[in-house]
Amino acid sequence: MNSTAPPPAEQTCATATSGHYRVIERRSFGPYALLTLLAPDIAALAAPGQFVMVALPGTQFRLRRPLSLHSVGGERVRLLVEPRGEGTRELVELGVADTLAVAGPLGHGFPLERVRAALLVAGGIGVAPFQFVADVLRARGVPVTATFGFRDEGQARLAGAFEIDHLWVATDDGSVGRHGTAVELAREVGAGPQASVLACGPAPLLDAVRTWASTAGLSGYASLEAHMACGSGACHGCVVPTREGYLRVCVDGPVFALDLLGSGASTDASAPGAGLAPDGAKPQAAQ
Amino acid sequence: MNSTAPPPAEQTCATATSGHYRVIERRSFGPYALLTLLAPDIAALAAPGQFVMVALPGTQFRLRRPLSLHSVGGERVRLLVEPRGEGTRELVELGVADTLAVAGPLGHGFPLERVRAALLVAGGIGVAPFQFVADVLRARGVPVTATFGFRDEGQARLAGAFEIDHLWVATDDGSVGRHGTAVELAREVGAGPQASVLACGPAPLLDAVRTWASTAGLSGYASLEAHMACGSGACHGCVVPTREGYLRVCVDGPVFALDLLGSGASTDASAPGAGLAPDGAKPQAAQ
Amino acid sequence: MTQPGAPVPDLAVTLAGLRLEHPVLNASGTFDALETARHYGPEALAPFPFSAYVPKTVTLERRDGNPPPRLTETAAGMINAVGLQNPGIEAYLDDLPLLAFVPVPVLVNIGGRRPGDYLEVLRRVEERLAAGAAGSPQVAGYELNVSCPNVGRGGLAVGTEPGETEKLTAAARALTKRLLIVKLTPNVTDVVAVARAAAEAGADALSLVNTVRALVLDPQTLTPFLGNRTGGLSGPAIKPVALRMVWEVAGALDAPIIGMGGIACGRDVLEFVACGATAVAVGAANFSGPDAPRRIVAELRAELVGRGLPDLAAVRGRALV
Amino acid sequence: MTQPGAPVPDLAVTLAGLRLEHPVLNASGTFDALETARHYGPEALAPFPFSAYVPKTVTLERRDGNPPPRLTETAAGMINAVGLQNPGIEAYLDDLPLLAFVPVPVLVNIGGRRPGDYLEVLRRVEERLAAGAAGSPQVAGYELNVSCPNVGRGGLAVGTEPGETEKLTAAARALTKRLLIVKLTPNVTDVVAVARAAAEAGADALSLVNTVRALVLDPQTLTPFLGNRTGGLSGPAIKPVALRMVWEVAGALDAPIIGMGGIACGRDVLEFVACGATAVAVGAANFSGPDAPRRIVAELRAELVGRGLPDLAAVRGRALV
Ligand SMILES: Cc1cc2nc3c(=O)[nH]c(=O)nc-3n(C[C@H](O)[C@H](O)[C@H](O)COP(=O)(O)OP(=O)(O)OC[C@H]3O[C@@H](n4cnc5c(N)ncnc54)[C@H](O)[C@@H]3O)c2cc1C
Ligand SMILES: Cc1cc2nc3c(=O)[nH]c(=O)nc-3n(C[C@H](O)[C@H](O)[C@H](O)COP(=O)(O)OP(=O)(O)OC[C@H]3O[C@@H](n4cnc5c(N)ncnc54)[C@H](O)[C@@H]3O)c2cc1C
Ligand SMILES: Cc1cc2nc3c(=O)[nH]c(=O)nc-3n(C[C@H](O)[C@H](O)[C@H](O)COP(=O)(O)O)c2cc1C
Ligand SMILES: Cc1cc2nc3c(=O)[nH]c(=O)nc-3n(C[C@H](O)[C@H](O)[C@H](O)COP(=O)(O)O)c2cc1C
Ligand code: FES
Ligand code: FES
Repeated sequence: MNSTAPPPAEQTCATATSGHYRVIERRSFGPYALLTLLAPDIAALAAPGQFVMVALPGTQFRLRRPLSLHSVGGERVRLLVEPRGEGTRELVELGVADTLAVAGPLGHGFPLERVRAALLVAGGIGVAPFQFVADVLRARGVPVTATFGFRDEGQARLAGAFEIDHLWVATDDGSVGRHGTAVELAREVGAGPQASVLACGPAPLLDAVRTWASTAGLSGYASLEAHMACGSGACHGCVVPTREGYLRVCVDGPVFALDLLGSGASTDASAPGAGLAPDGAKPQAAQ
Repeated sequence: MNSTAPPPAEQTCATATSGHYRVIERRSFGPYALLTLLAPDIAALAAPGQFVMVALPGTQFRLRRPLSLHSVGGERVRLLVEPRGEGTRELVELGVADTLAVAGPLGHGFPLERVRAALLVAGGIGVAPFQFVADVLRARGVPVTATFGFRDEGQARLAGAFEIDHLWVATDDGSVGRHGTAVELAREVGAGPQASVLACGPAPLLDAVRTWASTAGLSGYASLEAHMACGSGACHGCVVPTREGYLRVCVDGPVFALDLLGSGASTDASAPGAGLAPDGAKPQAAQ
Repeated sequence: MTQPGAPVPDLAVTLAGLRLEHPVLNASGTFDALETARHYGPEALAPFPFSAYVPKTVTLERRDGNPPPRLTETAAGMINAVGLQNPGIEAYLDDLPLLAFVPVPVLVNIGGRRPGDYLEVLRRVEERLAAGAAGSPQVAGYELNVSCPNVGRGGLAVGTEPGETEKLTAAARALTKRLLIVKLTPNVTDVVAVARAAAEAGADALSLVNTVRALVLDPQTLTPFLGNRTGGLSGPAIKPVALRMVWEVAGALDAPIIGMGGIACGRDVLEFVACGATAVAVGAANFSGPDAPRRIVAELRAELVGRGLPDLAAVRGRALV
Repeated sequence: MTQPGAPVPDLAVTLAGLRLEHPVLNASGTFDALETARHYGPEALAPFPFSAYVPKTVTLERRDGNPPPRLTETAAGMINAVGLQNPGIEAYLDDLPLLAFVPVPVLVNIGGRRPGDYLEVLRRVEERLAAGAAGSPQVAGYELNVSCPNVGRGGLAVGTEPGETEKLTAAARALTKRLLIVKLTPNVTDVVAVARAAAEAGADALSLVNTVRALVLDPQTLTPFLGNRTGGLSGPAIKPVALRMVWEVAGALDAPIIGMGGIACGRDVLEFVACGATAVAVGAANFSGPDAPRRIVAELRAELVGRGLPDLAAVRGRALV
């Protein structure tokens, strides 16, 4: 057996890496934490909208947690974490000098090459990937408008983790910014007929974005969530129903074209749990 | 249903309590930790040789760890912990201000009322309960001699956690104190024909103590170990074979008269794992 | 969590005619009312933390139990092979008056090495109760632990065979008018078949599950750690398996179910109820300390409040889709 | 841990005539060589971390798999109901040359909705290999995943019935001279009976265990979380159950065993070998990251060094007492 036979040519270049990285800075925004990791190899490979798989500290068996790259600068990557369940609660409590086992960057991010103007529409922790997106677009001189929606004042603290020139905020209870949702805000603010809509957030938000974009004739992309095991295409555990059948969020996504998520996409619609996006984002709704 | 009917008279007085207690001091002796908890109610009920059940921090399911009371003073109880497996490794890493869920004191300790002179023979972490024993005997003016055996210099650091007037140390490799075992040392040092031998440690040590005491015509007691679940007599999980059949270490012990642990005690000697003390202490040997 | 003015949810359930103040029983072998009172004092039992009390399994003859070691921890669980250590039914009955202080119904859990032994035990309990033993607790019924190795069938537990389960249940049914509960083993290909056999033979309710057969090695010697070699796995590790079995049985039969296996918090109770259980039992979680059952009941109440639910009926069977 | 001058232990094993550099295979469905190379680069596979490669189950027809959600975490484990999503045997064979770079034997894992499907898949693989497909990997044999619901028997898996297992194994045996492995399900009353049926019908080796049937609820809605409702439990939670089954089968039969279920470290490998396994497979632990298999093999080597053991034969079957 020749254990050094090379894999096929298409696979000779790693797109991700895995290792232990140190937390070198930690900022709080209410209950949310922005962790900066010194991770030069991940930073070098990363693109906006990609994510990493983060192993939780400790020796018990737990699946790694998928987290978006909030932003990347030099040798640093930032993660913005919402304490939802036990795992993310442990992550927000990490401090400077703690280390994390992380694999990434993974997945297909937002295809920004042909974006001429961008409208970022996000809700809750769905805002996480958009600093990176905005940074890359700004560097290219592309105009960016962001509309972020939050539940209330507490959740709106998340906006503090962002530096985006045209950032608008709405809250469900009106306590901060406009009274309403990110999509209502986006509809109001607008971004011209050329704008690409880039969205991330809970299922109802993506649903509303999809409806609005299609009636407004806008094209765009949405980043989805799914429970993951491998994070790299092996287990087929993270699929969502699309017009092209079940696709894996971890490698075929997490970013999908909005029109891929339309109705009639499910290949097995009669089965329980089947359905269309935003049902495809059901795992998130389930949290 | 009258849910306040009192239990029988014999049970109207609690011998143990359970609650959350704060670590108010922590000392290291090599890898070992001496934790002082502020636990007035446990301290008030405690007797030497008793133990507590300590819940490990975190939310995963784990059995509580039985730990001897190293000593008790005022409202404080001290625990001397050896990092053996994962659980005790977490315990030695606790710091001041951490809190622990603890139940105790539990079990029957050393019956010291009629002790006129004491020879404490212990090996390894088996030394843990003997500060409390020595303190109580000293207060009563009973002469105490202690012979502690350790593997090597590293383990002999445990001796630093003790203040006992006549404390002799031996190590298996001769690096500290006498070259040899605690029992060899005890045989040499002696304590007069009236002395009670009080022992705690790994199976071979207890075995040697039992043999020596019976040939020397000394009576005494040994504290045994067993894996425990309830710690209070309910589950019958912690039994050891004795001349009186299987007895529960948690409530019938952990301290047993040496002559209860003699041969011919097992009720089911043909079965695998059955046998006599020090086989009764097999769980310890298994670690 | 309680909203000002929000009604306190009603936790009461009725298990095959037996009214219980809340759904949480203790699992046999994991809680001892006398020992708890002895160590932690009467406050620990007033109010009594469980809504019914299931003592550990009693057999016809005295049993010394398995050689030690008898238990250890596993990932998110524990394994035990206590081997039904108990003093035998006569001594058990002699001591029964000690339980007179227990203010909740008692369910006598019975084991045996052959079907006839179960029946003999049951007969003797009935006899003693008929004789009107003074100061006895309220014995409301029986739980037949059919997971015990059956010497007559090469060690195969009664509960692994629908036919044997049916015969034993029918015979027990003929001996008592009290609540008859059959406690099923999860170590079977088809739990519904065994459950159906028990229900059709007259069981009033089914308990599930008992422990899952398992093996743990001594990490040093690499030989079986337990004196009995194999043992029974319990605790949160098995919760998804227990939940599946409760869900399957509740989906197939009408018999009331006492669900158990890894219950460690109020949410777990709610999940078993959603899978069709009428009541539940807490086993391994008792080993996290004497406060566990009260905490679990309090959490259950908080779950109902948090969800705006008036009672458990609002949840029961919700997962049976 | 290596003593200066201490000999490096030999991890090689021979599984029913197939020599493997070490005992650690991947469990089907939990590792994909192509995807790993694609993401983590060729270094991640040079040297190849597993001693044989088991791709995920292939079926006769293309399968879309179960509706999502397909997996989540449980206490010390995980549950999945992927539903054997795969492109069907024809596309699978067309892609087989892509695996030519895999430097270890490949074991084709086969599933099916009826026994005939397994056989047809096996026949097509043999056919394609006989045609000498250029650049194919070294297909050393087959692993029959007999845990799939069998439509012909009301969804009962072949592997729950000794008779069905025997028939399928014998028929498969007649079709190939390559290694024939039958992968058993733990969801049975008597795993030895099924194992014996497979061994007597000509299986060269047995894999055990597949996942344990289980149910997880959505904590908010209290309805089944997985799209398929029930799923399979794996990971450390089930290790004591898997170990028990390997131990039982190894104690009763001579067939070589590939042990799996919750293996997460080198010590775990040693424990399965002590229970009689010749090789092992790592499943859920792959999800702790791409380094998991190498870490496990390194830990296994360190365990042997630390115990002064020259090879795995020194441990194999030690727990069979
Ligand atoms: C591509 C992607 C990017 C994400 N980016 C971010 C981010 O930048 N910041 C952030 O705070 N969160 C992000 N999430 C969500 C985050 O992964 C979950 O909140 C987290 O996994 C929950 O873990 P827990 O232990 O707190 O919750 P638990 O509910 O205890 O987790 C139990 C199991 O379910 C999984 N799970 C639970 N909720 C989700 C979810 N919404 N999505 C995926 N898996 C879930 C967990 O990973 C774990 O396996 C992202 C998810 C995906 C798929
Ligand atoms: C009455 C009594 C008093 C003790 N006093 C002390 C003390 O004062 N200081 C101290 O350091 N240790 C003491 N021990 C031993 C201590 O309980 C074990 O070292 C500890 O439980 C090991 O836990 P772990 O997580 O480190 O090891 P692991 O091996 O990971 O534990 C796995 C499981 O086995 C049990 N276990 C493992 N070894 C033992 C053992 N030797 N005895 C009992 N259970 C065990 C654990 O409690 C746990 O349930 C005492 C034991 C008993 C029975
Ligand atoms: C230490 C221990 C002893 C047990 N003894 C008995 C018993 O005597 N009779 C019985 O029917 N079940 C017995 N069981 C099984 C439990 O009652 C229960 O069915 C099982 O443990 C699953 O619940 P759990 O996961 O909450 O522990 C015992 C379980 C444990 C852990
Ligand atoms: C996500 C996932 C997918 C699986 N897919 C398959 C499969 O396609 N075929 C198969 O035979 N077993 C499959 N299994 C079962 C594993 O191969 C293995 O038998 C089981 O998970 C126990 O091992 P573990 O505890 O190490 O995961 C799968 C398991 C998981 C977790
Ligand atoms: S998480 Fe495994 S394929 Fe996506
Ligand atoms: S630990 Fe339960 S009886 Fe001793």
